[in-house]
Amino acid sequence: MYLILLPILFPILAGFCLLAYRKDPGRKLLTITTGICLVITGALVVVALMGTKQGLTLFHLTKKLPIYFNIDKISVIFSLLTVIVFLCAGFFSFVYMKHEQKEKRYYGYYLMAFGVLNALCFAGNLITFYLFFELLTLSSFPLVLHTGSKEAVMAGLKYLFYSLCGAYASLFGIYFLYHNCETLTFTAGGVLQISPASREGSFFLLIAFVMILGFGVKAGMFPMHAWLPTAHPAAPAPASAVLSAVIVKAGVLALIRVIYFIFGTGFLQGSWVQTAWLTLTLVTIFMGSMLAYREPVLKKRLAYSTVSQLYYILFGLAVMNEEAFTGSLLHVLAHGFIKSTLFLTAGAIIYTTGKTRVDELRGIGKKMPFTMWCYTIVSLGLIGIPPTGGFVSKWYLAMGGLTGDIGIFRYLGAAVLLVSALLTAGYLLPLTIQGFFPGADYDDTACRKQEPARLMTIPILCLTILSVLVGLFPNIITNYLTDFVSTLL
Amino acid sequence: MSKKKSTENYQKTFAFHFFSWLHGEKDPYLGNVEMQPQKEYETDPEMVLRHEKEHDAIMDKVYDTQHNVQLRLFHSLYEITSILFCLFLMALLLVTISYLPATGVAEKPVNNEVAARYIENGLEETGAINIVAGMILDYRAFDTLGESHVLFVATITVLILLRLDKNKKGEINPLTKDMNPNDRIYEPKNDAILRLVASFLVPIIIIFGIYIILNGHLGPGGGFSGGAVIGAGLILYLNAFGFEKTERFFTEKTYKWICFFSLSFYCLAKSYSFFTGANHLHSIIPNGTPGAILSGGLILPLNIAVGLVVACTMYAFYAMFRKGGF
Amino acid sequence: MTAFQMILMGLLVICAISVSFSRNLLNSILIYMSFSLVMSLLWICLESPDLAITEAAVGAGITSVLFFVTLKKIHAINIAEKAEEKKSPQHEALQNGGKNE
Amino acid sequence: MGPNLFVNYGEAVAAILFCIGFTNLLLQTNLIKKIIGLNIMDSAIYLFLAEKGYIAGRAAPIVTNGVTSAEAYINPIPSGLVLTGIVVSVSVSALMLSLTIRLYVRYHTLNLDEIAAQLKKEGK
Amino acid sequence: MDFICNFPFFSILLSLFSGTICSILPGKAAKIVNRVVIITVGILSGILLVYLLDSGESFVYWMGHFPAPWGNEIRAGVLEAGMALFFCIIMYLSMAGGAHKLFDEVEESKHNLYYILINLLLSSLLALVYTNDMFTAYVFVEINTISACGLIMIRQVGRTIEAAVRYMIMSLLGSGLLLFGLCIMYDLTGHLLMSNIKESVSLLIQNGEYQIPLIVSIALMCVGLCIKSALFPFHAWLPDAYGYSTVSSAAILSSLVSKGYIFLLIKIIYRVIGFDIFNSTRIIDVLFVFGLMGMIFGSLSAIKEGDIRRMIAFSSVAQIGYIYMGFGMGTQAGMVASVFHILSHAATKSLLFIAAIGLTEVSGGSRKFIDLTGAGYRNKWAGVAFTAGSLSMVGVPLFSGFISKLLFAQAAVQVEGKMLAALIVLGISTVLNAIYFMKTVIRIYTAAGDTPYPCITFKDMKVHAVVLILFVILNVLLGVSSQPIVNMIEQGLAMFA
Repeated sequence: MYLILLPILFPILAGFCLLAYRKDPGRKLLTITTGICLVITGALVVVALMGTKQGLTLFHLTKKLPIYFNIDKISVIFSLLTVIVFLCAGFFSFVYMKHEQKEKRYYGYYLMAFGVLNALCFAGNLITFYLFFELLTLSSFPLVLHTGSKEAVMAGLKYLFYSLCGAYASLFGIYFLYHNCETLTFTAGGVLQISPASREGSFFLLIAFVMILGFGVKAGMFPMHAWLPTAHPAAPAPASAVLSAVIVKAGVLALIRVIYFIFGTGFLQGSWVQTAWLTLTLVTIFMGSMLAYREPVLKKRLAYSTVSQLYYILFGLAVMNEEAFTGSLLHVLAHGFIKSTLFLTAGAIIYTTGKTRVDELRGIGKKMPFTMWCYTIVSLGLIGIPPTGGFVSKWYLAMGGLTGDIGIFRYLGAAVLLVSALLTAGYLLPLTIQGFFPGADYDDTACRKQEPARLMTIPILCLTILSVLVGLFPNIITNYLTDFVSTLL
Repeated sequence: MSKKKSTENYQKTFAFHFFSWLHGEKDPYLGNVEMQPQKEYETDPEMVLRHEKEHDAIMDKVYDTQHNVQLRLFHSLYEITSILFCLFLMALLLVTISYLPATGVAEKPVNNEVAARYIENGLEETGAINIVAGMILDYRAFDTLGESHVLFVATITVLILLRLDKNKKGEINPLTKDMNPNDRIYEPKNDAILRLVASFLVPIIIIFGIYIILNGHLGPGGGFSGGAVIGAGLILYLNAFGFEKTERFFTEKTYKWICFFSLSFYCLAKSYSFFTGANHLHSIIPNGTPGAILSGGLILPLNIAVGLVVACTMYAFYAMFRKGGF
Repeated sequence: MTAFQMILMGLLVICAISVSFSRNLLNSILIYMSFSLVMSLLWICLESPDLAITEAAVGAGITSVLFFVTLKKIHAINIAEKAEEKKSPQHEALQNGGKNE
Repeated sequence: MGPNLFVNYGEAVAAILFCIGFTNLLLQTNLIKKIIGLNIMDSAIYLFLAEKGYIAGRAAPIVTNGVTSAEAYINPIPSGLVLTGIVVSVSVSALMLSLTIRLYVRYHTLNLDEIAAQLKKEGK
Repeated sequence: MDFICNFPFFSILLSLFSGTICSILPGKAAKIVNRVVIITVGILSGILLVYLLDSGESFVYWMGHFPAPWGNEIRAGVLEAGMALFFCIIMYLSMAGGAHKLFDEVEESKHNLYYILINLLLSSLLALVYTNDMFTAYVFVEINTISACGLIMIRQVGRTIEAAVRYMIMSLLGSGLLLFGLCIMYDLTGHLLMSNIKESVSLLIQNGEYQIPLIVSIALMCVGLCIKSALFPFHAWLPDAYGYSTVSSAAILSSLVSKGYIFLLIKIIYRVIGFDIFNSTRIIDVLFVFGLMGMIFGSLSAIKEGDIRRMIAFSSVAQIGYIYMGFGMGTQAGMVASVFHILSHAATKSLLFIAAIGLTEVSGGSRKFIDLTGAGYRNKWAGVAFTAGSLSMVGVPLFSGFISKLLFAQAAVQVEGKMLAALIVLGISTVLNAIYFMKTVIRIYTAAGDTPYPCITFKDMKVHAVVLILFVILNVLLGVSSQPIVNMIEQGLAMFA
């Protein structure tokens, strides 16, 4: 029963020990220890997922607020994603971090963030979730300001304040829910027993909206997305990979938990909150793509892309029907794998060439063909060309949108998805094209192969393969989810 | 056959000392009476200049209301609000008072069974003729215990602020070195008139103080007022005869021990009384015959203790203020 | 008795007000001393001899002495004279407590 | 306005004195005057209390001739309270005066505003 | 009557008497006496608490041979005993934590005087907690004020003396108003004992007599205590007093002295006026508004502040605002939240002060933020403790601050008219807290490059580090197992009635 605590406590303690350890252990020992810790944690997560049958109440904060862990299918999907991305990015960083200072600190917080994310996936009620949501912000923000340059510190602060403000907005909602709900345990179908038509109900719609906005900050929702494009370029590449593949997904997870497990779709369906939320998501998708299209710095471009892609997921959540929800979860996986690959390739490019702007990277495909091939494959996936992961998820999303009971958004959603897919192609493919076809004036002879170290390429390869696999065999996941999703709605 | 002593020898004899003392020419302890004119308080002229300059600069800044609009606004706002607040408070209090029960009449809430019992049974229960003394030292003794500790803690803070201590090397702490240790050097010393008056008055004052203390349970007065009177007597004595005299019988050590013993006695005696009272035990202290000097249970000893503390404290305050020590 | 009490109370108020407006610190302390004396007379009128004795010994005695010593310590007696000489409005304002700065 | 304002003239004077003291404490910039204001304020409260205990035509609460009837004496409680209060106010004035001396020795002024300005200049 | 019932009396007398004893002892011996007294009183209060929880009833204790309303009385219930225990814990930890910096600028011959002040402060706090008599409360309020003033100015630099003067002036205004309120109350009811006043007051309310004086008297007492506990518009003395006194003094002042007054106010509300009567007046609305303003303005001033100790001091203003907001809600839940916040704030604020001294120590004694850069690396224990304290202040779960905010919010939700205002201000103030505390935490963990200041290891500061750890544990304990404490507070408040 206490098995569920292992993957949470082990990495946190390991990270803490690493931070508290006074002496410098030497690079080799450090990486080996961290690697072992990462692998053990991964194994522990799997063990916990297999071995846990029931929830665990650790202790009570107050009478109605236990710290409670439980595992359901959503937890499984998110924790698997977390494990894979964290392992791959971790191994990638063993090489990448060579040219950064203070590695010990980085790995320490990395492990802690890992543990906190596991806890977030396993959290069984809103207050536990909130606790680890705050801790996630605190443990991940040292990763952002790791380099310690002025931009990095400012970016870190920006991240911190956006996240904290968001969290407090949602805490505001939790106060009310705490008072009006019997329990805050995540229950499929929601725990709020109020009709949206009543006077209290209309107030709770407002609360729901505030909470969506609050948690949406972490997921980069449009008016509050500004921290993403500053935080990502400032952070080291593997950190941005986990940031955009997993940590922002914590915001998505939060919204899933709040909407589907606390308020219940019945409460929000057809209300003004849904409309507003849909509008916001569509605006964000479009804005994100446009901003990414105009952005010259590669990592920043990828960050804007994250903003836009996340809103595919949130669009699926906002539609509130089975197809769209399945599509969202698929897209969580697909985008997780793809975006981490993209950031890792960007990291590899920066690591070998030191260049950050897209227009400086002409002919990069000649120098680093393997990396660029992986980049191209996952780019295609993100654009949504079959048979990659992105295609299936977007298909589900579009289907969900078209069949959903959401009025005008039915068509608007599909249209925005299409336009945004085009824009995605527009901002991702130029690098491929310029990279492989630098043009006639490019001096082929001057370049030599500069593939990065094995420890960098293998994680990239793994993630690429996984992203393709998601596209090839989506049925495994959809079948796994079918029953569960129907209980939610 | 008597041999006439030489003038030098004569000046050494007892008779010479006696007669010269009798004629007021000489003080047996301190030598000739001297009147020093009171000097201006002298300071380092440079320092004065510097202080004045600084002061002027600050004044310019603080009161430069022409240029400092914010400051002016703040000041006027502060003044207006305070005046308004005080006027409001006054109006409020006056209105309140107009609704209060009338003064001077017997029928009002204050004159209830509590006051009646103090008067009717006070004599029997406390043994004190002065009902107020009985009340503050027996019925409501806990308040009074607190009160004497207020005085004690105030003395402690004054000691902290004003006592000039030397460290092991005999240097005065740099924090307090600005203080002028003894300002008596600029004053008339051995003022004959003052001394004469003091030597008459001081015993009377002190005896009066002792009377007030000892009579506290029989008539008006008590430890505090009597102690204050004795303190005033001591201060007069100090002023007349200077620290050299008082230091012979009253040093900081004396003060410390007197305070310690009196307060300890007070504390322990009252603790005994509280403890027996609360646990419904019989107290062994007799109340005595009302009206006799040895009556009133603990009131008389407590009055003496308080009187000692207060007298010493008042003197200590003065000594601290004057020269930062005893 | 009432008339006498009323006079005493009037005196109290006058003393209190004149303390606030007196220009010289020595004067204000003297006025405060008389305030205490009037107060102790008033205690007798109010049938509280204990208070009268205490107030006389403390308010008019010890407290005033402490005030005088303080004044001496801070050379305020001299300063007051100096301020008279200077007569600059700023310093005057300072001396009477910055009432009209 | 209630009916008793003029009957309670003693209390009214106490209230006025209290407010005068209060105003002095707030508005005087000179510390010595602030302290005097404080003492006036305290005395006002004691006056108020003593008025509460006073009953016209009765004697001070000292048993004379063995008469222990409640009708013979004024209320002793306020006197006791005031006695305690006076001690407190003496202690406080002594403390305030010694603080004044120290401040003057350090800053050569009794004006709190000036001291604040000097502190700002010291920048500590 | 059980022997244990003597314990409150023993605690008060022991600490009073030890103050007298310290006056003849040298500094070192006084220190030992002081520690022993605090521990003994703590143990006595702990035993008393267990006894009271067990018996479930409060008791009164005669101070003398006469029952109320003739004699003095003290009264002990669960809340009183709990508070006494808590005060002892905090005081002991604060004294131990600041011990190495205590006498930086104090002459050696005056060391014992400091312990006298501490002992008397403890006794006055205990008396304020246990008292059942209004005038006793006033006398001990004065002892509390004067000894607190002594604690402020013991360092004797210009700043502290000026701060002490300001503190005294404000405090004396407060005392004056309190005493005036008390006198009016005495005039209306003819009693000084809390229980008797309460009876008379409810009678007066029933008969509809003396309404205006009653309200004015309550208001005067409230304003007096608000001034003394530095509620927002009256907080001008606070930053200097807390910011420049020695660290133990600052910790004790912020966590205990102001809390003693607030506890007295709670006692007055429950035991003198009656909770329902108090809530039916408009005074709670005023308290509520000032509490809210304090929360915002305190935080804003803290953000502007460039000195770490003053920043923490300003944060106290905000936190006191929280407590008064809880009073202002006028519900049982709000009161519980306030009492819990007293505990949580006391634990956190003293932790912050003591951690801050550890940080400034390794920054050449400077308290400016700019010099504190990287101090968290140079003094790891203080850095971690400061971070923990900040997280508690910001309201991260698992720390005490979160629970008190949760309780406030929960209380606010139940009050119709004040809900939105309370919650919004709570939110804003939390964000502001986050801004300045996180700013500090980031500052102390920003790598400073090469600084001339040396690192400090555990060996150099054993006691300090242990105290910091204990404080953090106390904080987490309050945050994690809050339920029994909240139950205790509820039980204690129920005993008040």
